[in-house]
Amino acid sequence: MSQAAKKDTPEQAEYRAYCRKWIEENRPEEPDFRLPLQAIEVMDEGVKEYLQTWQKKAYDGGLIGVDYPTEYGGGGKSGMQTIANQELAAGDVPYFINVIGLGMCAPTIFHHASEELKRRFIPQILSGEMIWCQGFSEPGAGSDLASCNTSVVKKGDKWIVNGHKVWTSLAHYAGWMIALVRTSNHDKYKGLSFFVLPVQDTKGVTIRPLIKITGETGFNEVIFEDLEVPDSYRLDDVGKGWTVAMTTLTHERGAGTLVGPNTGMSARGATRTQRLLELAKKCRRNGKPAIDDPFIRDRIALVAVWEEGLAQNQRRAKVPGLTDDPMRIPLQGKVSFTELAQLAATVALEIEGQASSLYIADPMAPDSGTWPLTFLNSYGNTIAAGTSEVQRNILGERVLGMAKSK
Amino acid sequence: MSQAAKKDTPEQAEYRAYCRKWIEENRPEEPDFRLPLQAIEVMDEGVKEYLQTWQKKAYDGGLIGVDYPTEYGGGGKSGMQTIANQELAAGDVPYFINVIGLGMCAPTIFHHASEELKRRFIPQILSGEMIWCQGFSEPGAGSDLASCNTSVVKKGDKWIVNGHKVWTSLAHYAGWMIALVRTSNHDKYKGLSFFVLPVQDTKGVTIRPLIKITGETGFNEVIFEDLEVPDSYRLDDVGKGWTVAMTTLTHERGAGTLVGPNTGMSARGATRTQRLLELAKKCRRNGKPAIDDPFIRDRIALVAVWEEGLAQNQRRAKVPGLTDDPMRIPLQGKVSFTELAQLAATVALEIEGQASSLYIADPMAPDSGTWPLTFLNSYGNTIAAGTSEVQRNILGERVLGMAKSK
Amino acid sequence: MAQPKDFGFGEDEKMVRDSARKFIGEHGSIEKLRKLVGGDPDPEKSPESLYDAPAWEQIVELGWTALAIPEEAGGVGMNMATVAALAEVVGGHAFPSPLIASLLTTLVVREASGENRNELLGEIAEGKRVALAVTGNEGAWDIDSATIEVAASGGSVVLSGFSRYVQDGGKAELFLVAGRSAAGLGLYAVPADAKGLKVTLDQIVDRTRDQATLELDGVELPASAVIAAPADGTQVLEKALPALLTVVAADMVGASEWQLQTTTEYAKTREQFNHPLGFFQAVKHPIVNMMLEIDKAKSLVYAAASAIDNKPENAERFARMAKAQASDTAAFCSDRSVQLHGGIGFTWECDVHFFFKRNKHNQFLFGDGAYQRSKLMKILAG
Amino acid sequence: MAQPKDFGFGEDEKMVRDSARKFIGEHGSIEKLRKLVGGDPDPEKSPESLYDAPAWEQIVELGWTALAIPEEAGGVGMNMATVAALAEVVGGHAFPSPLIASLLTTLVVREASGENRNELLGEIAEGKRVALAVTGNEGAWDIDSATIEVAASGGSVVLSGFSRYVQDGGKAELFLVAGRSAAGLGLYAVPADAKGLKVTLDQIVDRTRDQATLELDGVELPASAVIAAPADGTQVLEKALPALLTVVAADMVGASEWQLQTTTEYAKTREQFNHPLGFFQAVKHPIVNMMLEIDKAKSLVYAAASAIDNKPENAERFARMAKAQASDTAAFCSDRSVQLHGGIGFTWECDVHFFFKRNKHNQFLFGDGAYQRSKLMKILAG
Repeated sequence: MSQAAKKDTPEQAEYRAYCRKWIEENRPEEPDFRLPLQAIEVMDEGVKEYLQTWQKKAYDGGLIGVDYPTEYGGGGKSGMQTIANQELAAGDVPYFINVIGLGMCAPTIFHHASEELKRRFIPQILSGEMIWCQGFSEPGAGSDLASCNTSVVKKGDKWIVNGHKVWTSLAHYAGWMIALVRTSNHDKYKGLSFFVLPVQDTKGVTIRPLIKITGETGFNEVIFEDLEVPDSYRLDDVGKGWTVAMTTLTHERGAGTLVGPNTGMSARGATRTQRLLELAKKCRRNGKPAIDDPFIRDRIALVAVWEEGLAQNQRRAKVPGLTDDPMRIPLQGKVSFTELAQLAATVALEIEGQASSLYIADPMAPDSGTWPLTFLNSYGNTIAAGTSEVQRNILGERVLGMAKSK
Repeated sequence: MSQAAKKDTPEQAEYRAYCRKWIEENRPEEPDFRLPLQAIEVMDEGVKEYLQTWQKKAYDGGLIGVDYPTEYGGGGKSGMQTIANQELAAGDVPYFINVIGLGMCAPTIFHHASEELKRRFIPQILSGEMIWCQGFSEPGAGSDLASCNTSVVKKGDKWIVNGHKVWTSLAHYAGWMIALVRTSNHDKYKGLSFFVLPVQDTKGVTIRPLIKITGETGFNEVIFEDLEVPDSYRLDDVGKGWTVAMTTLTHERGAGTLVGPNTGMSARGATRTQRLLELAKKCRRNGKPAIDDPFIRDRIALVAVWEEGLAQNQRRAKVPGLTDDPMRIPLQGKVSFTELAQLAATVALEIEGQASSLYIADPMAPDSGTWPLTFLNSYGNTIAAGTSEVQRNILGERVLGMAKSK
Repeated sequence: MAQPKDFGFGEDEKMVRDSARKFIGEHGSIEKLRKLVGGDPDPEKSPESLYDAPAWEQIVELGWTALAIPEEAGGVGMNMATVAALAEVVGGHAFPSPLIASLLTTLVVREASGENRNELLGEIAEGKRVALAVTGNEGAWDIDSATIEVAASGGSVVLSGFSRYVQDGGKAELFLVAGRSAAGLGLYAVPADAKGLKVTLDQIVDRTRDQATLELDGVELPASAVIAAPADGTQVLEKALPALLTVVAADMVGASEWQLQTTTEYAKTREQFNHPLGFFQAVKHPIVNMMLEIDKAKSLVYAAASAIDNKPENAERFARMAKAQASDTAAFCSDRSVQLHGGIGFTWECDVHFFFKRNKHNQFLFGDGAYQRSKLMKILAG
Repeated sequence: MAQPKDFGFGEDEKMVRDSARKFIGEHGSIEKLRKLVGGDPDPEKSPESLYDAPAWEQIVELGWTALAIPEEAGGVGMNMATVAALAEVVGGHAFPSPLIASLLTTLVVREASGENRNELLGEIAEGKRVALAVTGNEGAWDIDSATIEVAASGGSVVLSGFSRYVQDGGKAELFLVAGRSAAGLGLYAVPADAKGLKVTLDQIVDRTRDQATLELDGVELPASAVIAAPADGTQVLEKALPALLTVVAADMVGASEWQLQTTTEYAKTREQFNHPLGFFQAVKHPIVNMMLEIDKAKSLVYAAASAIDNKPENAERFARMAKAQASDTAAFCSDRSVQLHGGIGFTWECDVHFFFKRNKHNQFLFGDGAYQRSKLMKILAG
């Protein structure tokens, strides 16, 4: 019995057993293609459908949206999503594609939308039938989200949307977007409002893929030109956009009140340390096995210590006696894990040496050239969703209480 | 013939030959005590007298103050101090004790003091007969010098000084101080003025040694309580203190119009790399010669590359074709050299391993325990005279033109 | 055996830790520390061993010296998480005391199986001040580096040679000495007043402890002094090593956390350029980095503690990681704590130097980060 | 011979450099680079070798291919500082061209003494596109790592095996190939269209160059193809090595300076939180650190160049230092140039990725920082 299971109430134990049995019986067949590492990297229609089918099945099986009330298509069993998540992780099943919808849109809608919107949108997000995206960043509003400038102007009983959102993951599949917008220029924060906006095949909306430094696509820019939407698409009051956005970001950081299903990085696979050890055993550095090179050994050991330190952080975060401030470890997660991934990829290139020049289509590339790709992509993660610099501000200000830097 | 000598004018060549001969004939006898690394570390009366005698001799010989006009006790030979400096460095002679006076006080007085003060003070500074100190820093004014709060208030035709200066090198031997002070609270910068103040055995002045983290003394705090001084001790106009201070700091950074004699670190001795190599050859790390340890080898090589890089920077700074911005390398000097020294001391402790615990009075300590001492003292240099953080602001703003951070 | 999710740090363990925080918070306050070891700063003065003897007696009464001793040997038998927590509190106050030396010695003795083990543990529990003398002439970090020679002489043994870098040896009434004979390493209880033993205090940078060199010139001991028989000593020391590393790492975690909190506090209160220092990212971000490093080190310390108790096959791996991370953390936090305090941080009157020096000392004790990583790689990659 | 204080970089050398700045500034502008190699970003597409052929012809006319060739072999005989300066300009524009490969090959050939050396140098001077094929199957960095086997066959030689990581091999009309026979390493001129030679373009990350793998299946060459006789090859390559390292280091210095200037410019213009980015020390200070690293690297590059010309006994030492520092500088500047550009820096449309990838490539070419430091220590400490 797992440690978590030991503390189950009878109701939780029953649900856990149900989940486990359901997963055993409904595990999707192994795909004949390689799944991308994360949902937001899905670019192929076939992959998308495979994942969408899987999500719908898991939703119908009662493993998604368990904490949401039944009137919004949820399971109505508060506190149970965590159980389902543990079993999904243990079951080594694929992730769900509607990652932005589940993690950010549904909680935001639940906390701030009208009854009508909640009944309309939450079920389709949970089931994955409609994919959602999030529109916060703009060319002029990166780390400084509140300088958002997408203008929404009242015209009769409609609102007219004009603006430019960027880094919009999954917009190429999304039907709807949650959007932080500007309804007034008089105040930076109080001039912000929050809407749900239709983005699929919609007049006034152009979606264009952005190309990453890797050469891959994977996110988009979304341009609004005189898009008309009704007032009913607004969340919370005019001028309350920043407050709503804080709900979204809190859930993005995993610190919200509603637990999303496991949709992030797959828990499966080897640790980074193991992968580097394997790589160093098969690569040669200056003609000798890289694993025998003292410099490489020190670097791999550094990754090993860091990686294990973060894993043990997660363990310690749940021990109140060893964490004087409950937010201290959780708020470190983003910067720590993304920078670890970047270091590990850096070390991988050092192991490969000259061979790190070889990209993914080169037959001689070690590990099929995925390390240079991983290295390049690692910057997406140290930049997106609050750069490492912004994360350090947050930690210095919220955890340590130092003066705001901006 | 040295490279520098090759470009001498006949007048310079003649003076150079004079210097060389003078040094040969007047080199001070080797002392029977160990000279501290820098003048500001001199704490012993005997050492002080030895150095003061040497400075007076060199002054009388015409090797100090060469660029200053004869009416202020100088040599009246503009541009010649550089020649004397080169020969002093090549001659491997001791430094001059009046380092603050020569490097900061004399140029400041020359540029901003009354004719009377110039005639009175510059000769005694150049000859070293009177040791001078500098009073800028205060407990509340470290990096932010302009928040200086030592109050100087007019009372009849006198000024009354009250305040607290800290980190005052050589104050324990000094007769006079150049001081940045506050004459008005209405404006941060325009409220500053500049004075010369008597500090030796003077009513209203208390000098107390400050103890460093090494346990050594070496600088002081100077407390003024109702010290009365005449208006003639003022430099430049009331409210022009910041302008005067800039002259001082420019000369401190070696970028001023008046070249001081060679008074800083002695140029003699082995490079840091050589000293680390020697140390690693004689120390054992985990029972094996440290010089065979791959980690230690990498670290020493890192110091070697850095040290040579800075040495070659100095060479390149004089080649206009290879330096698009003439201030770029000189302004890096402070942060680069102090951080190199800190790294080298860090590596020395790594070489010593467990033996780095042993301090200067332990007979078993490698290199007589000087490395832990050097390591601790290295922070004095990354903090004093503009912390490394302030230096990076200066470089980012003055060289690269980025926005001011304060 | 599965490792407990909470590292074995439950309510009982927390109670001990909290009582340590309270007691050492009071008897090891910064004011007391300053008074005790901050006196004459002259770096050329003779070394001294300074600690609060009455506080030590109370510590014995509180039972901390019995904490790591198994119940069957008359101790309290608390787990390794408790020992680590205690060491963390000691480090967090840079508390000069025989306690760490007592814990380190206990952790070795309890791995021995000789008939005299329990008696010695009993003496330690009752407050005998002990220190570990296992390091040889060259200060090598490998735990079996002792260079003292042992000869048999009738029913007794005779020890000769040097033992160096004996932590808090100046406080000890008895040393656990590793000595080498043809049969291998053995461990011997050597009273501080043994004939032929000369204890010299090293002059060290860190004032919050002492360090001694032992010279044994034919020290003759009865058979009862043998704690681990020749040939058993290496195994005993190797078995104890993860716990030794964990204790020293925990001490550094505590001291580094002190550096973090103190530097943060300074950054909140000290103003320059019309802002508190912490407004400036050149101050704020390095302080955040201190926190990131400390948390990894702390988690690894408790992971190591938990492995020692519950999964010994992982103990060395986690303990190497903990000591590697804690050593680098200690070096980084020490560096930034002085630098970010600016001028005041460079003075003797500012307390940061006590923790700076304690951390620099512990960084190298039993091996620094690079050494631990090289040993770790032998486990991970062979 | 004393080293010149100005690294040998006087008025003549400056003139060449300035004309390179002008020419490459025009023909290698960022707009042209974007157009030339920024086209289809698909990472799975087949590799191509892309460069501006008309510009190359002009470069030959400008005499840059004769620059490093001694006068007695019909070249211009400029010093190494000029070559370094040229490479720095090329790197500063990430300029795709056969020029670097031509210079690297020249620097090797000119150290040879065989009777065919001058003829080959003459062809290079006249614009024959050449590339250096000295790296063996395993991509080892030691300069004598070639694995191609050479057999004598009557008056001719026969070469078989692989040569990997041939820089800009896709542009070459002729390869200088290192091959091994019982007598040792020799150097051979192998025409790109030789029978039995197969040139395959590697698919590489860096788009501003190409890289090829040569497969030689019994390539038969006349005696005139021997540039360095067996047994001479190693010495020739070792003598040339400091110059090779210096050229690659100079390329990185140029590219890193581009990263510095471009990131600085972005930090001045991009505003967030009502301030230009450069107001924030989390942006400003890393940019300053880029500058500090670049300046050391640049100074070491010219020190190495000067040593090669004037004090050969110091050449390897300075060149190892230059390549070590430049490799680490390139890695650091690449890292910060993307991170500090934020989201835009992560896109294909932003030019930083060209320089990022070129620098990452050069970082490992002929050995990265750690490798160079290990070789340096053999010089410094044995």
